[in-house]
Amino acid sequence: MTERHLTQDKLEIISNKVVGDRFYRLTVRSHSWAKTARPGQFAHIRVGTGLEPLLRRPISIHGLDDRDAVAFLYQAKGAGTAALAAMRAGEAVDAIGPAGNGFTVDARYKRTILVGGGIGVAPLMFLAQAYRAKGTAVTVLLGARSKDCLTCLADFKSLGCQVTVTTDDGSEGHRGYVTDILEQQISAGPGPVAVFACGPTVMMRRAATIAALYDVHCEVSLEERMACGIGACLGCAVMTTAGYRRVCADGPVFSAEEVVWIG
Amino acid sequence: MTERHLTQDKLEIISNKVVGDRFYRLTVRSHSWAKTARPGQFAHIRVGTGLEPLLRRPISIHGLDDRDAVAFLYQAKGAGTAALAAMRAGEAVDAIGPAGNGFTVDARYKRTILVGGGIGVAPLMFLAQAYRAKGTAVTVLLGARSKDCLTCLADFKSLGCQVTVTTDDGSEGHRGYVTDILEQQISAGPGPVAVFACGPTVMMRRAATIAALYDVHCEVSLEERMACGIGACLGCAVMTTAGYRRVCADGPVFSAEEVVWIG
Amino acid sequence: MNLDTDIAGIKLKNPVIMASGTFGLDYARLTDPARLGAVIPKSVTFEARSGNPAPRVWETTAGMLNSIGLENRGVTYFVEEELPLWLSLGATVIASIAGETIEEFVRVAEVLSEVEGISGLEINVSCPNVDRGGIQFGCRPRLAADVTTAVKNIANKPVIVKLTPNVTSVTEVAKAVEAAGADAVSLINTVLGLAIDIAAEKPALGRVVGGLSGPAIKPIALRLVYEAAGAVDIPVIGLGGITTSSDAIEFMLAGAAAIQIGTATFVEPKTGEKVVAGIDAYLREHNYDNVTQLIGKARL
Amino acid sequence: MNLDTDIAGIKLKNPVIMASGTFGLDYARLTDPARLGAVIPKSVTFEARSGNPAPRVWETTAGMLNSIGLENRGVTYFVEEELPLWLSLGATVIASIAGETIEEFVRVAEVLSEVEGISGLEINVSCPNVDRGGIQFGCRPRLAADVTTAVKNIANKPVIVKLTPNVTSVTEVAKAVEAAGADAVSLINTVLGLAIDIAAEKPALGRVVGGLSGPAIKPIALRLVYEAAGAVDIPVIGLGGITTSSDAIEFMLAGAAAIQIGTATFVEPKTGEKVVAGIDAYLREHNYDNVTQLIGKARL
Ligand SMILES: Cc1cc2nc3c(=O)[nH]c(=O)nc-3n(C[C@H](O)[C@H](O)[C@H](O)COP(=O)(O)OP(=O)(O)OC[C@H]3O[C@@H](n4cnc5c(N)ncnc54)[C@H](O)[C@@H]3O)c2cc1C
Ligand SMILES: Cc1cc2nc3c(=O)[nH]c(=O)nc-3n(C[C@H](O)[C@H](O)[C@H](O)COP(=O)(O)OP(=O)(O)OC[C@H]3O[C@@H](n4cnc5c(N)ncnc54)[C@H](O)[C@@H]3O)c2cc1C
Ligand SMILES: Cc1cc2nc3c(=O)[nH]c(=O)nc-3n(C[C@H](O)[C@H](O)[C@H](O)COP(=O)(O)O)c2cc1C
Ligand SMILES: Cc1cc2nc3c(=O)[nH]c(=O)nc-3n(C[C@H](O)[C@H](O)[C@H](O)COP(=O)(O)O)c2cc1C
Ligand code: FES
Ligand code: FES
Repeated sequence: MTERHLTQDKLEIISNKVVGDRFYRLTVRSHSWAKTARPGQFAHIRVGTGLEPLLRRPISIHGLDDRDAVAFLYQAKGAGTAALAAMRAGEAVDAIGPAGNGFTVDARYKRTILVGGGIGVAPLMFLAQAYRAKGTAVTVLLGARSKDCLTCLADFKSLGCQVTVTTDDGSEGHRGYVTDILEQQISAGPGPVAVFACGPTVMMRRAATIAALYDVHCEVSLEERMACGIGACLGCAVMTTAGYRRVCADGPVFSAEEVVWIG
Repeated sequence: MTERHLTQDKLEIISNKVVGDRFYRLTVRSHSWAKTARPGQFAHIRVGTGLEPLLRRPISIHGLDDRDAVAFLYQAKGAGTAALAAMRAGEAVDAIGPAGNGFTVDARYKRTILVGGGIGVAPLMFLAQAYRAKGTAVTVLLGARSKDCLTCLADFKSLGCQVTVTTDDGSEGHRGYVTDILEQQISAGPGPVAVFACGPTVMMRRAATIAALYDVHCEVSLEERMACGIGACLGCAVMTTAGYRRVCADGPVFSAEEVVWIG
Repeated sequence: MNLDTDIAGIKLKNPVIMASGTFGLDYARLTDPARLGAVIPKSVTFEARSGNPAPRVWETTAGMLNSIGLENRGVTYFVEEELPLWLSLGATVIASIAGETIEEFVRVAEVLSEVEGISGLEINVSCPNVDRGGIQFGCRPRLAADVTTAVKNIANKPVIVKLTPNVTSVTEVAKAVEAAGADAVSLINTVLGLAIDIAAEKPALGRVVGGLSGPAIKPIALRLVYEAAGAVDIPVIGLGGITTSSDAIEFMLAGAAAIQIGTATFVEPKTGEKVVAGIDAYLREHNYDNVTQLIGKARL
Repeated sequence: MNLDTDIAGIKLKNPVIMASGTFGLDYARLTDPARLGAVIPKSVTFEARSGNPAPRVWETTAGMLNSIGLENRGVTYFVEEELPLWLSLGATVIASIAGETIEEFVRVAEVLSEVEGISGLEINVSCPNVDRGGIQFGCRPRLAADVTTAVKNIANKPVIVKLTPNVTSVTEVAKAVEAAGADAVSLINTVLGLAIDIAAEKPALGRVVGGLSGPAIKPIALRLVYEAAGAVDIPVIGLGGITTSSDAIEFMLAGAAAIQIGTATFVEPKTGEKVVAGIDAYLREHNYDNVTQLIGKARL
């Protein structure tokens, strides 16, 4: 038990809207979450009230809209996120959190590079907010299938981030993988620089390799299936250099060097 | 396979409203159901779209509002009926039916006495409509916990039925059991008279005994837990003088003499 | 898309079979049996059986309990009255046999062997809802093998043995019936279960214990199908909780050569047809030529 | 209302126990362990164990599969680091023991017997997620009895034996461990299951097979509790899919002297406290004096 603040709350929904192809942005009112949440942490959310779907769903904190409003960005994938998408303003979301450890936010870094793939962009906005608040330069490299979440682009830009988009098919921004331009970005300015990645495993692994090559600090936010979301069940274990560790309680953010990449 | 008309339809909801203490009245638009349904038949309704609750729910046809509108009266008891109560006008109810055999509607009877207990009143309205359409005198004896469904009273009266209410606690109408006044009603007018009962088992059994005493035709609508609702699973069997019979396909209406009362 | 399925010589137009006890003639009013791989009518015994006291069904979370007790009108009625109707509807029929003794299984098989139009026999040694026979045969590898041998000796059609999940080792039973000559196995029959009617503070079912079916048991069924498919060389037919084509495909990936649908029909009468369509769509989307390519693909 | 519960000398303030492997110290931030009957921390082995590869959990319809593989830091860590924290939170602690050999069970029991503050021992002869030990002991009446005897010989506290549902006859195993000296039995551990990740066309769990828990298995658990309670004279602790106080009461009506809650805590961390409150309300409403009056009331 760390000294983290973690509670179970009914968070009142301010809004819950489509912001892209099956992407939703949910905002809830909670002064205490807004005050205690750190970038990279997540909420473990009860979707629906019945026994099917049964388990809670982990959703990263996307950012703070203001000191009372916490935002989430999620993609409607299956029954659980569909149930969440059906919720309306005024209703309350049953959430446990802020859960997990969060990214390092350290003013020592002159520049940060945020690498996001698909819905992996979700926690990076909050991280960008935190670094921009410290005056750190933030470069965002977004990989997307096509135009997953255009509102995110505008949000990053209005924070003063430099944003580069890549798509697999070239339908938007550069054609190719988001990691293709990471090397160039690392060497494009002064240090110390840190890389933060969230997205598909192959993307994070590639980012980790490049960061290691340049001896740059790199953190990745891992995903694993969860049951408790709070460290009790050992269901979300991932292999690290220190043995199995829990994504929900020891992560979701891990130093890239710690991760034993599988597959 | 009898020559009954039975289909699976998405019935558009016209309205779905509270009409008493946890009583709801649902009306749906369906010309074909309105045309083919007979009093005593039911709809086997899918409640919700997920796998929990799993099984369909049998709900009697309460009556016809007009040649396109079929009404149901139901009590919110558990998860299934609660899910039904949450449905709104414009949505569609997935229903199988009209299912079951239905009450005898025979102009030969000069008078009919309808005995309803609690939500057992539901199918009796449709039966009253049918007998009143033939000009037959209809007496309705309603037993209720207290004021379960006051709108039903008005509806029966506007059909020209004579209505007597009894409540266990005397809070409305006579105090006592609805069957207390059945004897008196049977002998109160000319014959042939027929008794139709739907409600708690003890009530139907008592009605059957009294009818037998006066040698009067009596039909009861039985309830049993159902799975298929269509005669396939043999799950809703009740013991009769002819062995086990299926409430969903051989009933729900049985001649009172056939029933082997248990418990 | 090629959905042709061959289970030990039983030719099916697709791998979707309606499970015994759950698909009656009445459903022909709501769905077309001719579009399905096969239909297995309710298990028949030699004489008529009247079944268990009410309540016989009880809903549970994402499942249901039943204790029908093999109510049926006997094999003669089946052959004379029910079978012709199924055939006239264009259904491929596999007949399910139940009995209290090995002799009864044999006598039923004898009658059914003389009849035209039955494509195969499924022997139900796994019904949990009767006092004698049923699950008792299915729980003991030796007894299950004896029933199989006896039926195989007389039957002139492929014989599928339907296995119970209520055993410590399904592979032992599967191997025993394979060695005894079974042409295929199907699994699972229902999982023994019980519910309490809290309002009455009594067991919910008239016969106390019943069989659990429906989505709740799917992971149990998949495990047993995976194990059985690894233990025997004869085809395995998988069932238990299948409600969608994804479910059906998962069973095939786990090793099933065909699948059966039971409880889901009660929820949605057209489940069988929908599963056929869904498998077809999946095969196209993933560039398969043939449904048999799915069989066992997820096995390690 | 009197909720006092006594399981073979283990005194509990109410019959609601948090099941092993599902209730960690972290939950103390969201619910008060002191309000519960007892807490059973995750099973401990003698040495630390690192557990199974990912994915270890997978959601199923109204249930979940897990294959944690008894990951734990060993009995010394438990005694020195974890137990004191539970005790400081005011929890009544029953320790769960696992092992690959009878000797390992005994060595863990030995260590735990020397410690203050442990109210009882639960021996987990039913974990399906390890290659050696676990379910193998639980499936064979003889082996289960041997483990029980060995632990009883050394233990200075009441011993509960946790049974597996994955057997043909739970009554045989229950009777065997009773004869071997078990002070109580608890059941059920998880039901063996498997899921296929259709997107990958592979088994969903890293270790292929896992244990099914949650509401889906409740009818199976109730059946086994009902049977076990009829077979032995020692107290039976019931679990499997309990999410509400009604569920808990149904297990008690079926014969359980106390109940455990596992998976439901993941869904709603306060489930334990809510079930305690719900039982209390039920007893008042139905004019009981004492929670023990529920035990076995629905048995025929
Ligand atoms: C720490 C963490 C943070 C996350 N943050 C976000 C976010 O901000 N926005 C977002 O859209 N998604 C996020 N995800 C992924 C999200 O949790 C899943 O997409 C979601 O649970 C899918 O649920 P479903 O019912 O819609 O899909 P289904 O596929 O029907 O889910 C079935 C089961 O699988 C689990 N599951 C499915 N996909 C994943 C996945 N990728 N990771 C973990 N479990 C999964 C579900 O939780 C559920 O138990 C995060 C995951 C983790 C672990
Ligand atoms: C032929 C027939 C006609 C009916 N007509 C009406 C009607 O017009 N209006 C009305 O309000 N109710 C009617 N009922 C009862 C109605 O079906 C149940 O109240 C309803 O199914 C309860 O579902 P639930 O999910 O709300 O309750 P739950 O108690 O949560 O249901 C759990 C399970 O029990 C079954 N069940 C519960 N109570 C009954 C019951 N009394 N009879 C049969 N199954 C039950 C449900 O179908 C379900 O499978 C009728 C029942 C039958 C058999
Ligand atoms: C109401 C009911 C009746 C059943 N009757 C039979 C039967 O007569 N013979 C048989 O072999 N299986 C019978 N079964 C078992 C099913 O065929 C099937 O094995 C089981 O329900 C699991 O599949 P499901 O989850 O798809 O329903 C019956 C099942 C139900 C629910
Ligand atoms: C994630 C998880 C881990 C478990 N670990 C253990 C364990 O270490 N020891 C044990 O005896 N049972 C363990 N179990 C089994 C539970 O204690 C319980 O027997 C089972 O989950 C059924 O109860 P439920 O349906 O309430 O969860 C575990 C269950 C789950 C879901
Ligand atoms: S989800 Fe339970 S420990 Fe992480
Ligand atoms: S509910 Fe299936 S036969 Fe009546």
